[in-house]
Amino acid sequence: MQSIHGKVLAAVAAVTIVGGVGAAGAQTKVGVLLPYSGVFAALGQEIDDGFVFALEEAGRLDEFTLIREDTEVRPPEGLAKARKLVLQDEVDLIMGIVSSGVLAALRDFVTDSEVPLLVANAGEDSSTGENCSPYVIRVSFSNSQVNRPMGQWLYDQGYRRVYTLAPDYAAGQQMIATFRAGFEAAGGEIAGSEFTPFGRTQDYGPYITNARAAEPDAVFVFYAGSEAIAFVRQYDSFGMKEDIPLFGSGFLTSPLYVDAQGEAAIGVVASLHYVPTIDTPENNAFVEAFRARFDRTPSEYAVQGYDAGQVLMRALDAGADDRASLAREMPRVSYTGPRGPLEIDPLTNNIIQNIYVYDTVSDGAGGLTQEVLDVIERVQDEPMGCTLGQ
Amino acid sequence: MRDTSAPPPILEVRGLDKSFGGIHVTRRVSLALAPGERRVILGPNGAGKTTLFNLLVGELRPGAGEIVFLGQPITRLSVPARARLGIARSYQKNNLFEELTIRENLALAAAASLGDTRSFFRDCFRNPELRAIVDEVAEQVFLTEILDTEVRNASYGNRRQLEVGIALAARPKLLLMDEPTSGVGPGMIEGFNRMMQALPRSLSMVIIEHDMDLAFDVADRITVMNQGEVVFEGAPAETRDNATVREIYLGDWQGHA
Amino acid sequence: MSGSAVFWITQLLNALQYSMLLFLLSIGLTVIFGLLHFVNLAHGALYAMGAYIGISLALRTGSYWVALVLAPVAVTLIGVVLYLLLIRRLRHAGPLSQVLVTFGLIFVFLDVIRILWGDIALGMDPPAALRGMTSIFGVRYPTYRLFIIGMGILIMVVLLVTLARSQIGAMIRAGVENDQMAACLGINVERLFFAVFCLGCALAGLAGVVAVPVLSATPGMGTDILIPALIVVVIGGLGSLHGAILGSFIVGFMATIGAVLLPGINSVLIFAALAAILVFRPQGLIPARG
Amino acid sequence: MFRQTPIRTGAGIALIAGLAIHASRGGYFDREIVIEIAILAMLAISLDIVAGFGRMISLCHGAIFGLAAYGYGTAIVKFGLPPSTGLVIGIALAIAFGALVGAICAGTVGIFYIMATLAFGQIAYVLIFESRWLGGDDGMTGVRRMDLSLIGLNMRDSLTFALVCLAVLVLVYIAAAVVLRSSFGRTLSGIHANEARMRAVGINTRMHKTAAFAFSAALAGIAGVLKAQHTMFVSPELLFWTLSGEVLIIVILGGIGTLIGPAIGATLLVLLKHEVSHYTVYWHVVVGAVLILAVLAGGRGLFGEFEYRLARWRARRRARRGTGGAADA
Repeated sequence: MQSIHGKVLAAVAAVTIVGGVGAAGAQTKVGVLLPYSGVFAALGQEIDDGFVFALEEAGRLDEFTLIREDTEVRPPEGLAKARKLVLQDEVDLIMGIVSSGVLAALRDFVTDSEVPLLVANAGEDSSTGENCSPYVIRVSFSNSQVNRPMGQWLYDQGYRRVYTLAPDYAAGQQMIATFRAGFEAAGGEIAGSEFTPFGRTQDYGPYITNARAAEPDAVFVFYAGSEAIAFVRQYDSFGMKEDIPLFGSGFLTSPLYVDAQGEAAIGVVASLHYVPTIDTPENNAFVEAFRARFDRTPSEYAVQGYDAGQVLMRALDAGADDRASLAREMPRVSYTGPRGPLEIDPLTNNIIQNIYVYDTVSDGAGGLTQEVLDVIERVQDEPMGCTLGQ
Repeated sequence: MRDTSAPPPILEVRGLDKSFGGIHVTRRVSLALAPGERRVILGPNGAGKTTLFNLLVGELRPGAGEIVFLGQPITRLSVPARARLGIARSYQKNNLFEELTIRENLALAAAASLGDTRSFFRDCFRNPELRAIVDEVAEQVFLTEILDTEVRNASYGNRRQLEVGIALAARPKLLLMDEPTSGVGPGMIEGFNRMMQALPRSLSMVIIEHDMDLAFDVADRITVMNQGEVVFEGAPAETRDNATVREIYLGDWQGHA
Repeated sequence: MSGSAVFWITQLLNALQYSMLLFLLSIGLTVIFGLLHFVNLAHGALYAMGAYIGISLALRTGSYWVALVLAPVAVTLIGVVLYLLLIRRLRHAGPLSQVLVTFGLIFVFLDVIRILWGDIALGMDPPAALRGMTSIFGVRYPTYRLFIIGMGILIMVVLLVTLARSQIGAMIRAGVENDQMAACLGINVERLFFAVFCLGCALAGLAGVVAVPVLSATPGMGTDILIPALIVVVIGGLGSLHGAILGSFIVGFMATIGAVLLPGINSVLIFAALAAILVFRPQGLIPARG
Repeated sequence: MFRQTPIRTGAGIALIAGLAIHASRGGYFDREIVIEIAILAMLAISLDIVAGFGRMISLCHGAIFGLAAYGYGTAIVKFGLPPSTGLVIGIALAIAFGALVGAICAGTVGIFYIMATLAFGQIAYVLIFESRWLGGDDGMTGVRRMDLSLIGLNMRDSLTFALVCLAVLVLVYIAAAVVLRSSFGRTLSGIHANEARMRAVGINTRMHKTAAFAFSAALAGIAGVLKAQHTMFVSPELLFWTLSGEVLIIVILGGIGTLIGPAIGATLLVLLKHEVSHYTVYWHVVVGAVLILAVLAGGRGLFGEFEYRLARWRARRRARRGTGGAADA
């Protein structure tokens, strides 16, 4: 019921905000482009909540006009909505984008029309790599970034042979490729690697059995959403966790849905740019305030939305007042937020941030929580062909 | 041996066998039809008459035997290929284009016979040749008055006429009629008789018919089938007197007559 | 036992387990088609409802077993409502209308689930008795998956025996063969159809609640499973119980063994098999009629 | 049997005029909507040719549409060919796929036809989805629009593009109407009404159905090529079966077998979706309910129902006049 409540609130907020257009002098028009229906709807809502929360908390909600559009999970739909936001609503910037496909679809359009795009989730590498753009600024993560340290880290923990699994689509391939490069560079060996048909695999039993047959020291996977829930549960049910520890990119056991994985998630180690249990004054304050407002623990998606709001407000404070100046000022923002120190890499417009290695543990009250094992500071993605810095 | 001076048969069937799951529906059926001949096939229900038609037009494939039409073996040809050679049939149960008008029903068959079915631009319904066929056939089957009636609104009797009309509009050389009067009232049978008598003598016909008067009126020769076999063949006059025919069948038709 | 033997036995159990899940789902689909000539695309949605209702019941009562029994009942009730409101009217409406209406139902159920249970996927623990692993043929295998296999086999045997031996089985066979004839034999065809429809719904709901601890529940799960289930019934022979069994095994084993041996073309393989069947043997491998 | 009645002509003109006015007087998004409607209407008309006039209920028209879009995009992005060549390649690909699927499925009927086309469509979808060369699920960017500046059209301008799409829609409709009124189309309608009887009068119905499917695929291909130009981006969702299902819904909502009905259905569904999604993210339930009601109401669809009632009213009036002895004008 909570999510409905949240949606109603958000909808009411949207109406009142739109109703307020023209009242204040210097309104900033933000096109919020997120999936509100389809398989990523929950992520979209989480980012939306985080973003609105940042503006609310600063008491500046009335400075902004938010125009929400639903991308579903369909890149053409996302592109059509982006065009509408730019050409009809004439927004100052677009914030959002959950799926990599939508980001890839939008990249040329926002660049050509010189509208800043503040990416609050989609991790598609090339948008801050070979296809980077001065108008695409990412405050979430890139697929490679969250995995980059894990290869070395696993090797350092003593693992030498690792088996990898991921869904057979772009994000899965990128995640695994980065991990593999790091692990092999450190001296490790990939014991085997498989990609499962995306969206058509419900039973991972055959793949888990294959992984066991390869006799690795550890298994490293990337799965997200419902696939992650099914995978973690099935991995555990095969008794694999005791024999071969499971590692993954942090979306595997995201706080957003880790409860659906239950005890199966305990002991799974993953790397991510945010977990709610980071013990810093900034994060503790944020988590407390977010809980007070929404009655739930913020996930990394909420933080991405929150930081998007922070970056936007700080860019405005630095004097940005139109598309061009926003595109110029937003990458210059740096501050310390819930996930620690945060800055935008001038070489790629991708975020530079800490990556947290954490495992999922019981909170002693029947629930689950995250225990940070290690922090890899200031992880900066490679330019991967981006020429912004030149 | 056939008289060499007689013209070769338009249709020759040799040893046609068909069985479903071990039950023989036709057994070594052979017959020959002279050009222009009108043949009536008689036989009780289940004698294999309709199956024979289905074999002739290609809706069924025989287990053994051969069909020769106009000197050409057609046993392996498909339904449409045989139709294009000039075999048309009407059905015992109405098999019409229900949602179309009677004119359209006839026109579709006429278009097929003219081969005017492939153009992406020209409309065959405006083809004067086609219109002439439709008008002619409509007259032959007494449907001229109601050409623009939709089939679903037409009376049962009219539909039976159209059933034959579609076959005629396909301009066949051989017309197979499967109980054209099936289900029509006694009052209309005379009309069917007139209709068949008025068809051109050049058209060869095989007719399955249960109405004895009509059968004897129309037929040049009669074939009697029973349990999948041809048990008798001869002129109508001989048929009534044949002992075998009487034994298996006559009681039944006396009732009719 | 050698590692490779353990591997193959495990994979065969995986295939068997997936086959059984497909069987539970496709059996209702195929029998409803065979008897009612009705193409029920919403069958997948009923499966999803079974899963979600099962989760809620298990949470509410704290017992998986209560959910296992009551969720199929609840889904059957939904099925009854659908039958009375829609399906009865559409029985003779032709496949297009049936496909469209049940396609519409997929849309409706999708949003109903989103409204009632939210967008985030949900999971459920197996009951305590079925957690962990059990040794079978010298292989350690998840107990819950063995439970699915066992339940599938049990239901399969019960259905086969009922169909072959009992009077109601004879009526169903007669109905599939020729419903008019069955009516002539004094069978109350309508009541028989209704009973079979309810059974199909119950099995779909059962499949849903049984699947959740393994697969987790998402709003789109009904649509995701629909295509494999349709492939099962078409390959086996639409309307044929034996066909559904064979089809389940073929699709279940192809998906599993394909994942082992031909991971690259695995997902095309099943569609190609479907296309081949439709073109060369549209009545399916074990046709429903004669 | 297809008839281009004055009512249909009138409805078509009104629809096109309405959309054109909406595009030229509305804002950017209105134009986007008009473009979306026009492209979906083409796809729906193409589906109506086979479903409404040939009893071939295809669930792979989305795949045909998507393949054409990919053909166009690949020619430009991967091979550096000019958009005009891409256009030809895209449509040719659609025709080739349509002819192949049409030929293979021509022997099946009813639910089996639906399933077989679904299977082939999904094969195309999976192959494209899994092709890394074509960008997999991320799709392919950098698809340019055609350069029609020679005839004074700036295709990057949304109004121009919308009007071009409407013009193409008119051409697609005319092509469909001409073919349905031709000898070929008459014969197709005969097959629709009674395939067995058409065989019995000498029509090779398999070949005929295959040709009809290929023609329909050509029109779907035109829509696909326009779609690629509209979004300037192609992705595998274009081929997914739910798009085929959506187009089928459009055909039914508008009126199957009326040709203009599907265009009206496209307008209806797109507007409905956009209107509903203003108020709720749960638009699926609304579309689903509308679809169910439409089928329960007789399945004639909006325009089909209108024609049906009009015909009944006219028949009754004629009957009244007939008894009254008054002369009809």
